[in-house]
Amino acid sequence: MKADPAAFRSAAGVSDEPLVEARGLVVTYPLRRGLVGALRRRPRRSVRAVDGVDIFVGRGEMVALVGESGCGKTTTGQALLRLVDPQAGTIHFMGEDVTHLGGRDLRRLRRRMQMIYQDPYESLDPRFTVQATVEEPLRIHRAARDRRDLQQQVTNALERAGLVPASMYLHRRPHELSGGQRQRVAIAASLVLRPDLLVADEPVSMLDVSVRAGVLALLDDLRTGGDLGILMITHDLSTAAHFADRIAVMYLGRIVEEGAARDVVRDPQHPYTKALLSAVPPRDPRERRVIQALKGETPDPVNVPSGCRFHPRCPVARAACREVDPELRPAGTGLRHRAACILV
Amino acid sequence: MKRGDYVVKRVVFALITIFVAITLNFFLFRVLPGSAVTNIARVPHASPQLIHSLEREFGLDKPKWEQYLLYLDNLAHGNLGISFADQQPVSQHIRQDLANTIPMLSLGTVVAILMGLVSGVVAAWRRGGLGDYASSGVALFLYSFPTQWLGLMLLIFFAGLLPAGGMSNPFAFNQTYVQHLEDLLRHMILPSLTVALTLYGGYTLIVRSAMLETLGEDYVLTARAKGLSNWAVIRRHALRNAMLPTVTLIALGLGSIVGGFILVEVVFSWPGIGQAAYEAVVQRDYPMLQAVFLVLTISVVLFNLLADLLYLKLDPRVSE
Amino acid sequence: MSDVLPLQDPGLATEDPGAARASRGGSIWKLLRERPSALLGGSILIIFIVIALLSGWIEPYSTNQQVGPVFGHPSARHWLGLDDSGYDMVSLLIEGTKVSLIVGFAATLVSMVIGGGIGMISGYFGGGTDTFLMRVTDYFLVIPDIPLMMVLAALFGSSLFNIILVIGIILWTGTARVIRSQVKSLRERVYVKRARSLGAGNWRLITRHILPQVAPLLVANTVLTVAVAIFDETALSFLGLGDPSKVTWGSIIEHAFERSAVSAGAWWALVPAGVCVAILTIGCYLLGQAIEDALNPRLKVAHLTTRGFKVRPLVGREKGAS
Amino acid sequence: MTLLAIEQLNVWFDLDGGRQLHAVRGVDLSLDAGERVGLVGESGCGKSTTVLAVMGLLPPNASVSGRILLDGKDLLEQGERSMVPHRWRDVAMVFQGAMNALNPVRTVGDQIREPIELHGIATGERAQARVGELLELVGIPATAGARYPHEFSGGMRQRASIAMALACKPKVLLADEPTTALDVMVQAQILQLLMSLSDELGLTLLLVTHDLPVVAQTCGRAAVMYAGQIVESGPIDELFHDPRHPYTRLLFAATPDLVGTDEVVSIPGAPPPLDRPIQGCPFQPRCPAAFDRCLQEDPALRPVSAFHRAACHLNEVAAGMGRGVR
Amino acid sequence: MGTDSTIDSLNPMVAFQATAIWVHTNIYPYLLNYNKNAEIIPSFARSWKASDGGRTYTFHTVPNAEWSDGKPLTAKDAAWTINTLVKYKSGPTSYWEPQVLHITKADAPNDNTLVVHYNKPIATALSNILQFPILPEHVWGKLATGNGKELKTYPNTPQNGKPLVSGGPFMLTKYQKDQLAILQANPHWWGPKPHISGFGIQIFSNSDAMLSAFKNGQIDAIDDVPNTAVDTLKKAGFVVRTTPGNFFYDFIINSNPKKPEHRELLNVKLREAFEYAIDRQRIVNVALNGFGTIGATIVPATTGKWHDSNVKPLPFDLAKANGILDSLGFKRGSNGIRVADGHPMSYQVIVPNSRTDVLTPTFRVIQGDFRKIGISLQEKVLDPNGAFEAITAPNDKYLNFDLAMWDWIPGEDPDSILSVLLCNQYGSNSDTGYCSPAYDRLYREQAEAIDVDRRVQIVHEMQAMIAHDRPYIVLNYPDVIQAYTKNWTGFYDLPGEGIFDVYQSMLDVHTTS
Repeated sequence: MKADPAAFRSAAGVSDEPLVEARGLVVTYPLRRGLVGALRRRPRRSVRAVDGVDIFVGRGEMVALVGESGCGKTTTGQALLRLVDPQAGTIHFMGEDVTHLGGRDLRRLRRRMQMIYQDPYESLDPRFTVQATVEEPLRIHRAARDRRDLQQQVTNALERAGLVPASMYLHRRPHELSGGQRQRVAIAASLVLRPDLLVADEPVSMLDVSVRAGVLALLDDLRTGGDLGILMITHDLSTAAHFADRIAVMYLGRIVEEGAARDVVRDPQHPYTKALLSAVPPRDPRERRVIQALKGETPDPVNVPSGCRFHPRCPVARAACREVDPELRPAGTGLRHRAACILV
Repeated sequence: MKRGDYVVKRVVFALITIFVAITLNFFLFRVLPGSAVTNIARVPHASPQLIHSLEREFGLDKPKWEQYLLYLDNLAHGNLGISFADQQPVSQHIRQDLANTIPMLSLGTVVAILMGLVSGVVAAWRRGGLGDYASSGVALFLYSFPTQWLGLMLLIFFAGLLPAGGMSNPFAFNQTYVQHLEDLLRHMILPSLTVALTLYGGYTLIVRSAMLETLGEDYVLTARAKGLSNWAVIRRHALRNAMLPTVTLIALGLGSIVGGFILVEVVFSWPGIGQAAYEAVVQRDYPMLQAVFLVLTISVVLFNLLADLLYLKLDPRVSE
Repeated sequence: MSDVLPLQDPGLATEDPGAARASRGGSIWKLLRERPSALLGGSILIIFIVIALLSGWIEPYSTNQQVGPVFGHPSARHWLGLDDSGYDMVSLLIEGTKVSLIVGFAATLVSMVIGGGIGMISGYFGGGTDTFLMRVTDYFLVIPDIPLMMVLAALFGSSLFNIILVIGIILWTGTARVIRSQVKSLRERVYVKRARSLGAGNWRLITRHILPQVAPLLVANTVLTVAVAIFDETALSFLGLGDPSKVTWGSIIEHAFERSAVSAGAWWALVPAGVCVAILTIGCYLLGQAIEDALNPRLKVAHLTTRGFKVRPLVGREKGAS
Repeated sequence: MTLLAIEQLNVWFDLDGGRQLHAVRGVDLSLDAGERVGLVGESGCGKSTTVLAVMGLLPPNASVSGRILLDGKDLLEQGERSMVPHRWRDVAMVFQGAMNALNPVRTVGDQIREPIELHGIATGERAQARVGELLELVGIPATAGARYPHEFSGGMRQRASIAMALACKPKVLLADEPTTALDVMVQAQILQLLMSLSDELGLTLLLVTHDLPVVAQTCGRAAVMYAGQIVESGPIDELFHDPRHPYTRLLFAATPDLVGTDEVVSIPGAPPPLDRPIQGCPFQPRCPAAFDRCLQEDPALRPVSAFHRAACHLNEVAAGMGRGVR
Repeated sequence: MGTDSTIDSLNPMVAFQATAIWVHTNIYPYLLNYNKNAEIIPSFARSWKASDGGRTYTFHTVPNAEWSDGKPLTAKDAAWTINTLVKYKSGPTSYWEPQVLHITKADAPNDNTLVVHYNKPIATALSNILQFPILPEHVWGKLATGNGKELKTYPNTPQNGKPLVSGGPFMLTKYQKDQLAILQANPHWWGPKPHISGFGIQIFSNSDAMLSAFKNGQIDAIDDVPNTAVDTLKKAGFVVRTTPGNFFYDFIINSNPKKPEHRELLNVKLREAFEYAIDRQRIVNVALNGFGTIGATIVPATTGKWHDSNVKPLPFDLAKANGILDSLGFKRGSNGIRVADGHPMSYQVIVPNSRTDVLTPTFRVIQGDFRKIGISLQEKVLDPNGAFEAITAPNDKYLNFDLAMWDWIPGEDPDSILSVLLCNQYGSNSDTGYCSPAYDRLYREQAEAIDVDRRVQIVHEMQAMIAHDRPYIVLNYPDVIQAYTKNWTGFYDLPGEGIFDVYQSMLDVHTTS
């Protein structure tokens, strides 16, 4: 397992300045009031999909953002890329405040941060050849000097993404590729502009088990090879544990625990993290884990509980948890391992 | 609450549409060529004084906005104006015409929907088989014939067997109520059949494709797995779901039904609202045409509303 | 990942689960070739188009000259007899094919431009624009078309051009709705989002990603609309609002009706035009529906059929045959 | 005691253009009463088709051969006809993607009640009471039966599906990817529910999944499918600790473990297309240990220990040379 | 009976359609009527005489007559009717204004005497009085108050199951708009009893449906049989009667001397060429299926003495037409279309859509022949009001239109048809833009000519003038075609009208047995 050195590097603060850093990020979606509501002047309600998230990704680092569906992890990723506009908080990209960037500046920013989507069947235009897909970013940003330069860049990107030789793939269309190959094409199209940040939203969850590792290993290689920072959004803790340097666990719009992957997985501090980890079935049939079942269903992000938002489902909740909304603070033994629970 | 919201929303929307219809209706007929008074121009010796007095009578000398307010006010009192053709209140004609059209049209439509449902379901269920080819083939043919042409064909085929025109036998005196009803029904058969046949084709095709879509859903497989017979699967699971798009499409198609029955009424001399529209166009009876137009639009809006409410009943997810 | 249940074409499922979806955008013609109904529909349409194109050469008689008695019977010289002015029916039908097709296609073009444009704008930009445009569309949708056409035709006068315009104005709503919902869903497709996140502008997204995807649907819609437009023209003509100087299938029916062809026993003046409309409509329907079916593979699956699967006799394990 | 036995099951699908796809190729699998067996494989390997064949739910373009013995009676003898009486009464099924498996316009209670009344288990009040019991059995309040599927969360829908499957007290429950698309926490709950149900009710469970750890934690025995065939079957413990087919070994190796430290691998290449004949071992093109014989000859599924069978030539070589596949 | 026209209204102040007027003929008393030879005969007025140089007319009416409700029907009703029509002639009764023109008042010194006063002698006094029905004062009296608006809005239909108060041989017992009207014998009728107890009129919007109903015995007689169906009906054994119609189709050439464009059309020689190029006989054959006669003057032969038989249609002769056009210097352009004053001779022909059944085939014939003389025509179909508007545009100045086609029903007396060409008819009845002081003068002379022979002479002179100037090229007089079953007889008919003749009731109709 090679996650350790990287985790150490990151945890030890090797990269001084984060590549991207968000503070106090809040993203809300307005909820439709309905006509009757509007007529009765009911207050306009909103879903706080992301509710005060601090997160950063360093150069050459892979951070995994994990959590159950609906916890706000995808929205966080999109907000970092400025694909959705945050209501509050700041986003710094390479030291520059990009929170309110617009127009041309935003376009410039787009070149440097790219997103990889969950479903490679959906994320490629079915009518486009691999060539067209990969060269599209170059055309949008007029990033090629001439035809030859363009071809060179496309070939390089494809080969970096593991599609060797590139010429074998250039003229194929998505339906002529396997799932893994498609995801590699999507990655190549993201790499062609040589971005600094990649946000990979569940990059392998739609792929067959046998090819997942290949794609993940590709991402792993990309960031160790250069200055690329990767934020990987996933619900699969095992994958996160294996490939990420750091893990941030989200619950209901908040990060409740964060730290080096190894620390979070081996020494979870937050009761939610503990429950989540306990639910992951071990691969070895002889191994048995006691599942810490949580009460109730995931609560509605429209009605966030008071105090600690996890308290209604928390197996160790106390009276104070209703009142206090805990902040992330150092916990456990690992460096920069933090959790948001009054019990730590 | 959310369902209540849905209902309120649909009703308000319907009301807005009706209001827009009323307004557009007013202005549409004001931009039509010629002022109202030219209608009587070919009546021998219309004098300029007469034209002026007519202008005054219809308020055509006032500014447009005032005419509009007057129009709204009249509408609110159920006054749709006076027919140019016979100087009688339009609302009275409309009421009579509607009373004539509705039974004929309803009979045709209900028959079409029932037949369409059955053959659409059969076609979907027997997809690719003889039943499918037979029923969608017939439906497609009927759907493809121009309404007026189909009506004329029926007229040829049923000449002698059934009355060719009108609503009742005018020369049957001292009929009992039952005889009268029977007479009415006999007269209704051909026009209703034309309506039914043209609609039937379309409905079959709609139901078939809605049904095919539904039969592709996983819950149909579940139902089969539960041991339900094919018929039970259709009746208990597929049909209601297939009704959802069907209801929408039927509602959306109402506007064209209206067109269809105008042609039918003209062919079969059915003294209903469609023929009134036709006559009004021919005679340039603008108040009448305007009212017919309004009534037809409003009824389509109302039926759409009805379809929306029916949808609420059929689909529990509708408020989402 | 889980199996995709192989049904009509499990080959796609095993080789690659994405293939079925991806081929949506693939060659329509290839899919059409596989559908006999599309072939039939397309052939009908093409035959009519060829007749229309050749009309000047293949009309046996002039369509503005009396060549025999009023409602002359079908004969060797006049296969379908003569009309109410003693014109040759075959020639009229051929001429009618041309003009009816012109009306059908031109009106459809008008409705495509309006409906396609509104649907595109509405679906792509969404929000207030969408709400407004859809309200307008809804309003047009509830207006009964034939009465509106009657009023508009009375307003504009009944030249062929105006008739085309009027029919186009009536028919665009359906297209607008279909295109809007398609564009709306395309806009949410991941690859469009991806292109957007790359920094692609609206123009690029529409022209490169959305329009090519909508195009086949637009084609299907066009084909279906042509039939409706021709249908509407016959209705207008029947109500005496057609262009009198042009021969269309509608005007042929109308003339027969006006001069009481039925009572005169001159079925040939009435029947063939209706049959032409019906055949063309069927052709358009079959072709349009086939394209739509090809675009919407959901219809491929049916979990309920009258036939069951087949049972073969037990065979030895084929595996390890060598 | 064998309750359900699948013997020599073959399924073909007729494709357009006269092609035929051989989706399931001679599957043998038996389940003892009360046993939990996992059927594992990647997409397109034929596992769902196998399950649908057992339920008799294959589409009309399918043809089947083989036997499906329930308590020794061949369900497939007369095709769908001989299966229908046993559906849901003896063999019930939980479908993947519970959202679509439930009819959106009927209440959940209604849909559970349907088979109860249909199969004459109970009617009227008693059927209603039974619905309540079933719902509570799977951890849903009885009153929730009056609600519609869309008002349920994903986990609740899957529970309702299970309740529906139990409606007629079946002997065998087939669960096709019951936890796919569910969050890990909910997945754990559903799996626990299935285990406890099979323990308490003595239910025989066939769990179809692509997720090895799920089988590892749920089933005593498992069969691994590849290209329409079972390539290895046996106690799950032996499959993990002593896999006798390279595919099994690689599949485990490709699955990351939360705390494990071994490298996660990927298997190069793709499964062979099933619409044309396969020469030799179907896994051979991707197999790191393939040798001449694998190109020529399709290995048969042979016992490698008391309850463990595998279809790999290496095992014969190994038997001769005294070492395992590993 | 079946008709495919409509009853627009039963109110005599509104009713315009022939069927409606025919109903009135059956249910209302008229002072006078026409006989078979278009001569004026007594009706409710038994006798009459003119005095005071034509300024006063005295009528003696039928004594002891009753309305259908038993109330007395007297000369007072007639006087009230005339006075009311006069009183409201610029308003609600404007419809009858021409008929009461120059009447100052009417008196009824006793129940059987009616005296009508004129402010000047007019030739058409009797034929005018013949037109309108006598209305029951006890019903209508209360409407003629204030501005008289109610006269027009009164529905005049049977109410509450009671028959409409009628004074003719029949009374209207049932009426449904666009469907039917039922008339039954009026028990209080003062004249000879009708042979039938009643009859009904069924209204069809589709002549095929009407014919089908007729063939199947649902109706016994139909008016306005489509000319294409005559053969089939005859073969089926029905009585089909064709009578020359008092009715003509005309080809209109804008004759407004102020017309700004296409002024070549004002040239009488060109008009002559046009007439040579119109194949009248073929139009009759095609458009009327042979049921009609070719014609040239606006006063049809059916009007008897008023018709000027010296006015003859020009023969169809394309060579002559071409010759005239050549001599006028209209050279053919490259496309074969002649050029006049630098513009191609290509004209729009306005056609009302109410008459396309005949006029479109007519147009097709003319269009084909005109192409041969280098004139291009396009048909422009408009609804009648639109067509009239297009003709009069702009603002009743007749400046825009070139050509049109329409029809006229001239009536038994030539006065009204002659009047449509007067200068003062701009915007009112003129559809030609014709305006000639000489013609207007002749018209005034004939209107005041009490001497019939003198009047005939003037009327002939006017016809010749129009035939020369050609605001109208009269095409043909179509036959009126009616059919009834062999069970019935007694439908005798006036020339020019049909069975449902507005001057003849169903009084004499009876079964053949």
